[in-house]
Amino acid sequence: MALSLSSQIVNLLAALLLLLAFAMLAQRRVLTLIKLFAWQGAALALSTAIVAHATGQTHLYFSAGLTLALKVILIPWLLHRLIDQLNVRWDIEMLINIPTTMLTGIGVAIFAFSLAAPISQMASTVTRSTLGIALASVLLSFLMMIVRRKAVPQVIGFLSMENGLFFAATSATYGMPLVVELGVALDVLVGTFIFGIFFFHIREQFDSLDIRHMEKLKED
Amino acid sequence: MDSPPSLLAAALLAATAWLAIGLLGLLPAGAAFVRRALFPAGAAASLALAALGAQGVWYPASSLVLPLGLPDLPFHLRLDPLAGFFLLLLGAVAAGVSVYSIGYFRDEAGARLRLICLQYHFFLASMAFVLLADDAYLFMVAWETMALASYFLVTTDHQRPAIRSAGFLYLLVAHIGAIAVLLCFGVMHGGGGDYTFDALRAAELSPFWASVAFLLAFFGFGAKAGLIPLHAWLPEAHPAAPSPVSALMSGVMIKTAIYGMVRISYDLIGAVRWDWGILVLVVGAGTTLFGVLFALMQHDLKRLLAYHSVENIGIILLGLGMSMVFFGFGHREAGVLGLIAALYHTLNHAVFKGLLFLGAGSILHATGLRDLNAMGGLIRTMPATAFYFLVGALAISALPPLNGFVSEWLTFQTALQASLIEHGVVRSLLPLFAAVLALAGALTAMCFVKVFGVAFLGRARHSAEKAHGDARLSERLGLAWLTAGCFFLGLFPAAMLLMLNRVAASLTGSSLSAQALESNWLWVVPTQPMQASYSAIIFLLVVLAVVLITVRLVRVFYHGRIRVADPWDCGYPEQTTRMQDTADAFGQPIRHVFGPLYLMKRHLPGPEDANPRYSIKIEDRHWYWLYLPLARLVEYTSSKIGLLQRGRISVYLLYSFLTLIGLLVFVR
Amino acid sequence: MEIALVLGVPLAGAMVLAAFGQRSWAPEVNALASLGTLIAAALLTGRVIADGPMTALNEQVFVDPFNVFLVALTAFVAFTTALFSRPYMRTEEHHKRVNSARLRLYHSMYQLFSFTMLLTLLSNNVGMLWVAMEGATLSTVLLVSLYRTPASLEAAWKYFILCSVGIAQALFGTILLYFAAEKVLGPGGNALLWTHLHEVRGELEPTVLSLAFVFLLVGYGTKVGLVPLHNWLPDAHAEGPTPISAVLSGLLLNVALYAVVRSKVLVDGALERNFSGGLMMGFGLLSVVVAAFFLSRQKDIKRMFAYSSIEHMGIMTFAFGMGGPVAAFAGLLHMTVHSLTKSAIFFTVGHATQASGTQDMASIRGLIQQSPTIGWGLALGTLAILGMPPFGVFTSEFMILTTAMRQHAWATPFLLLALGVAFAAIFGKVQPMVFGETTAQRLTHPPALVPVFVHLAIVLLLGLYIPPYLVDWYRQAAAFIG
Amino acid sequence: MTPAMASGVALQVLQSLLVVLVAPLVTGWVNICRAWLQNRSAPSIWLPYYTLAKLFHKDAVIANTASPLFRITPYVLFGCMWLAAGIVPVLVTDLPFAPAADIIALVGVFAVARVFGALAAMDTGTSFGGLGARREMMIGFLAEPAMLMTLFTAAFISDSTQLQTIVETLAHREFAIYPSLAFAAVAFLMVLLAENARIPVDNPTTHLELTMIHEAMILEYSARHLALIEWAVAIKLVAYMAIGFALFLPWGIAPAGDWAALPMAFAALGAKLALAGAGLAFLETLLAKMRIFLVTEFLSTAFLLGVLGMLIHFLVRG
Repeated sequence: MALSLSSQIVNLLAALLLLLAFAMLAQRRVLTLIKLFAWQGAALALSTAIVAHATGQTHLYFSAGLTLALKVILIPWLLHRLIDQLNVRWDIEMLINIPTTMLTGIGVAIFAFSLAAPISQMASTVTRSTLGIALASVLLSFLMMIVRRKAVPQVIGFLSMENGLFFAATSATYGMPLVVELGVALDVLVGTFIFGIFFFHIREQFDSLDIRHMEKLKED
Repeated sequence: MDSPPSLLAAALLAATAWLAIGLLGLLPAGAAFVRRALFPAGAAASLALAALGAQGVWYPASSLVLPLGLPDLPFHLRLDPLAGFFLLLLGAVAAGVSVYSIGYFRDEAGARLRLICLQYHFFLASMAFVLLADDAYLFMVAWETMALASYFLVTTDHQRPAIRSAGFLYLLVAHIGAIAVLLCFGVMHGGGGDYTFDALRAAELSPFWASVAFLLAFFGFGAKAGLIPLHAWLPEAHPAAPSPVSALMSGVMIKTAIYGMVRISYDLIGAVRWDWGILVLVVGAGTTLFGVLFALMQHDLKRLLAYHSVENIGIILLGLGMSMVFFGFGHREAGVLGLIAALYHTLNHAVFKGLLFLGAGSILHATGLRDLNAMGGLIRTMPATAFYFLVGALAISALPPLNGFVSEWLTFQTALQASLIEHGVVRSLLPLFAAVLALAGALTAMCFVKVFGVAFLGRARHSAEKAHGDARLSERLGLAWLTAGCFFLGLFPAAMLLMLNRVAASLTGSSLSAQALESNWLWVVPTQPMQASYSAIIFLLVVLAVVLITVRLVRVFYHGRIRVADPWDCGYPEQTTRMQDTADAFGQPIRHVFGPLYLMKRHLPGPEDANPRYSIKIEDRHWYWLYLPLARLVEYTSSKIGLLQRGRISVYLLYSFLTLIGLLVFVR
Repeated sequence: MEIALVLGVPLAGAMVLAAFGQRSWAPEVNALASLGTLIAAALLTGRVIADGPMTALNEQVFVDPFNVFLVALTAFVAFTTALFSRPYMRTEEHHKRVNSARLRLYHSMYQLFSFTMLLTLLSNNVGMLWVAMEGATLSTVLLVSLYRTPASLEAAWKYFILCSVGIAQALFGTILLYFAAEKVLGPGGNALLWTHLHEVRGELEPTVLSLAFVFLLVGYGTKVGLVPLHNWLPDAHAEGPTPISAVLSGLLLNVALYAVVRSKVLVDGALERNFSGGLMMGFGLLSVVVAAFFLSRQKDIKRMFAYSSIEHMGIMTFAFGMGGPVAAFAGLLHMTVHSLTKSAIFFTVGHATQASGTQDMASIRGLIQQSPTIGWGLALGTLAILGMPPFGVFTSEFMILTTAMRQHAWATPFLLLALGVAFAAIFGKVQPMVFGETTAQRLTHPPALVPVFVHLAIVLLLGLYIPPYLVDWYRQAAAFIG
Repeated sequence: MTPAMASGVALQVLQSLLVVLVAPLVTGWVNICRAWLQNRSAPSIWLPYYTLAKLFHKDAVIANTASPLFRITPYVLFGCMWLAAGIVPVLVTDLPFAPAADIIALVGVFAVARVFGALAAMDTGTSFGGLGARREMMIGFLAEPAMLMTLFTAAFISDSTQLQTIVETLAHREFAIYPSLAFAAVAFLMVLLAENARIPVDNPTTHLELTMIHEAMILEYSARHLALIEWAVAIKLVAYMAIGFALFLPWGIAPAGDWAALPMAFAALGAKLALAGAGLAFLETLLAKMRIFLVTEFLSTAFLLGVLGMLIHFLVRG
């Protein structure tokens, strides 16, 4: 009974995750984007915690806490500070207009579901049906990285891709072994720092974070 | 008498001796050491190798496996009559060239000379290993090492851009050829077994795959031999190298390609087909005519000689092709005759072309000239060189009683066996190729009358006076050695015929007719005495006798007073040396007859030209229909592919995304 | 024990150099640490040859013929590269291209990089393998942008984004792998241990594994530089400092390919049809051909050799894709000779670019005149990488081509075409740089060319004679790859 | 030495000497015929001998630019022609020396003579020498293969390249029309005209520099050298005629070791030579000297005819 309840909640959160992914794909303002990212992290942490509670996998609590600390608090805060220091509160331009992006996104999501369906059948976990959602959100953030034209949103896309991956880990397999989780988390953290450093370098070189300035190296 | 394996071991030793000598060249010793010690040592090794090769022809094949090479394919070596014959060729020519080099490299700087010595001896050794190799891997290694060493020798004077581009073109064509050869081995292999030649011999090929293998080999080795249209590198690269190296490249290296063709088609594939023969004949005929006609247009002596190498490779192919045709139709005796003719011409060309290139080298050394139009009257300043060069010129012009004549005579005799063939068309084709050969011979004679006449005879044109003396002693020794070769091969063909018959027999299992073999040393009888025979000795003796009698009679009848005067000026008082025929002038009738063949850029002086100059530039059409288009094709493709990478990161991400999606779709 | 050393020494080196990396003796320390790693790796190798595969640190790391051979190779090239980077970085400092702070970063990151690579090779845990691989990316990305020029920043950014995204896919693949393994091995750490996975690979769920392999291939393939995922590679190679280009080409690509091959082994166990092999052959062939055509349009010397690396990784991928003892043997051999040759080339290229003050090939001329060793090193190295006998590259290419002719005749024309085009392109550009009148001037610090000629000598040796112990070493590894 | 052998040698020597001695006579005969045909008063038939004798008694003048080659050449030319005369069966077929050189070698001999002649011409370094040498080689490179082709036609018919065998087979078999031989005959005639510097290719009597070929080559020669060359030229003419007889009218040549047939052979030879000489003179009177560059076309026609003859041989047979 509890299982079914928790699984329902997890499914709900999964839906929320996907929704947020779409929202981020559509979002124009960078600050909102960061907020959405934080919310996504929160949803992820919550679902992880619930799975932990439901299955009694204690190490998932760590993972949940880790997610909370990193994805909900630390990284968004870092990004905020960066935005302030670089003072780049511009609106985000897309390479493709939003409706097209959304349509592509929906297509991608459906593809992900159909891809994940056969696997979900054989999953033994309470949360199997969420694997498709995880894959969908991964691909959606991939799409987002493709269409964004500024450095910061691209990074946020990357981070939300990580969210999707974590969600896949927890939903499909009650989480990876702890050591791996920690390692991944460490990588994400370091990665974010390095991204931060990069923002400054790029800024000082091109006095803008528009990645279209970075198309010099090519075959001509 | 020693047993065969030790023969092979000794040959291996000689080859490694070359390697060792090359490495010794790296010692920080003076140039004198390199010239006085290393090159003579190399010559000694060459002689040893020649002797061993000559022995090897008469022994059954022997093989050896070295603990080197690939784990499951160690180096296999084998000395059979064919390899022995080519080793003889290599050693004999290399001996002369090495001796010659002692004097030729006298004013090279130490460091440079050491490098040359290294590359030179590695070049020789790699050729020896090409001939000894008995598995695909060792063969390829030796083959490419040969290309590499010769490439570095060609680019010795790399400061000159022309030489750099020549070297590049050479190595590129060589490498593409090598790739084709490698592919050919793969095709012959056709599954199962490993890549030893024995395994390749054993492999059963369907006619189709056999033909594919042959075509690949023909292409690959043709690239090295300089068949049209793959010849373009040859007249660039051979002249670029120092003259001894040019002699080796033209004399020996391109022969390794002939070796490869014979080895693969007669030995490894085995069943020769007549339509291959037709292909070889057609290409050979084209190469022959092309080579000689372009040689006639040259005024750079070494380029001219290089074009003649192209021509002679064509002549060799004519013999080879006829042999293939006859074998294909099952007339084995005639086939053997053709093979013998081809191999004989291979040897002859090695000798006289080596001789000619060395002669050119001596001229270059004495006068600093390669342009015929600047030479003239050299016979006075360098009589010895003139004599040796004249012998070479007569030999390559296929004049009796020298060696060039014998092999072309044999080729003609092969063509005259055409009546044996039942297939009407083919039967009437062969004489045509004989006609081509006859035409080429006459043209060659014309070309070398031009060369010798313009370079050595007449009066010195402008800058040729600063010729300081004749060739050095060691140079003369080298020249004399090869000259002796021309005479020997021309005067005692019967002995060579027996040797080559042995080679052919070991390859094809059949040999010449009994009458042909029982003919003694004096006579050459290809088939039957009634049909044809030739005796160079008697021929020479009679000519000498007749000439001497004439001289004697004239002496008897005549008081022998001689007055020396200026040549008759035909009433034009001011005769300048510029009024002599230049090389270009000599080619004029040919340009008139074969005009469409050439791409000519002529510059004629105007009527009121103070200092009139006539200049003409002949270009090879192949550049414009083959080489440049190919280059452009690659350029175009790469420019199109370059569009993949325009520097936009989003696009790159898109690539990854699409790859991922595509694969996922593919998986489902 | 040795394992701990192999991993510990570079880590410690990284720590020390993080503290003192700007000192004048830092390069020596760097070289020393690498030497220590090399010694440890040698000991480890001896141990493995002596008593076979082993695991340690409660199975988190393990050693078998396959990875120990790569460990040895990695340690060796890392050491020689450290030797080369001494005079190189000094000259860079002298040219004011780097300041002391960046030198510190450089040195510590160099050690960290070798640590992460070794960890990748040694870790038995597929998850840790992923972590270490990402760590390798993170530790090099700042080195690529060491010069802080716009170009280098751009290159580093592309490198970072593309590799991180790619490797994220690999993580998803790993998760799927875990997902499949869990049902066989039960939840918990063991399900990600490669040794265990290898034992039960027959029972793993095929559909999941095929999906997983796609993600892993795309993920790690991005780091291998397979076309069309290769776009970061030429930029990163061209813009980073040359020692880094050397280790990127010589080592990191190998390590990534190692990861791909590891996954292939598992998938082949689960799937009957040669699914993974087909994919790898396809990618390999595509990379070879496309890279060959890219080669002919390069102007920047390091960029050109980067493309040549793509070409050769393609050849290896093709070889491993074909599978079978000979092909796998050839693939391993090609890994060895390629990393040795390519790093040697990058050493000479580094000195050449410093000597003539540019990476533009059109303005590098006559190296042989200025410094015969550099000139000959570049010429011979180039000929070696182009597959000219008697160098070892030809050996492996010979085996690969002949095997391909037997098993996949359709592929050989493409390979040969690519080889021909690549030859024309590279050699046509290198020859004028080596020969002719020179534009280069003397270097401020004597170049370290011993590594170059050591590498080339080894490659030459491998072309003529492969020592028996190396042979059965390769054989074991090949048998193991299957 | 067997008697057969001895007789063979004797005949060999006899024939060679005969050809050498008769050659100038033939030249004289041709000149006479031509004079008659052109309504000129004919010179004595012995004129060529007088000329030779006169030349032999003059002082030789050698250009100071000449090399030894210049002085050797006349002897080589003479020797080669004499040799040729020895090979071709004129009177008898069993010539012990003939097997040493078949038709290909025969062509080779003529080539040697041509090459040395050309070289000697270039030796003195005058503009005329080069001009002559160039034109001579130009004729040669077409005439030589044409000659070879005609010979090959006969060789294919008789399946041998030995002239004596050819004569045997052609002469002593029932008379048959060979279309291939007809082609060959025409080709051979053209080659003969060209090789012996006759009209329409060259004019032996002129010294007009625009047209002369052979004369330009020997411009520098005088006295005994000139004499030898002239003599060699005469022999060459006879040798060519003899080859023609051997190939196309082989009747009357004495078979092996048959002394009785010898007088007959003499008679036949005399008749043939007289006819041939007259015919040559007739041709030379009819035809006009052609422009130098038409010569190449003339000779390539000859070459073509030779090749055609060979092909027809096979096509008719096959």
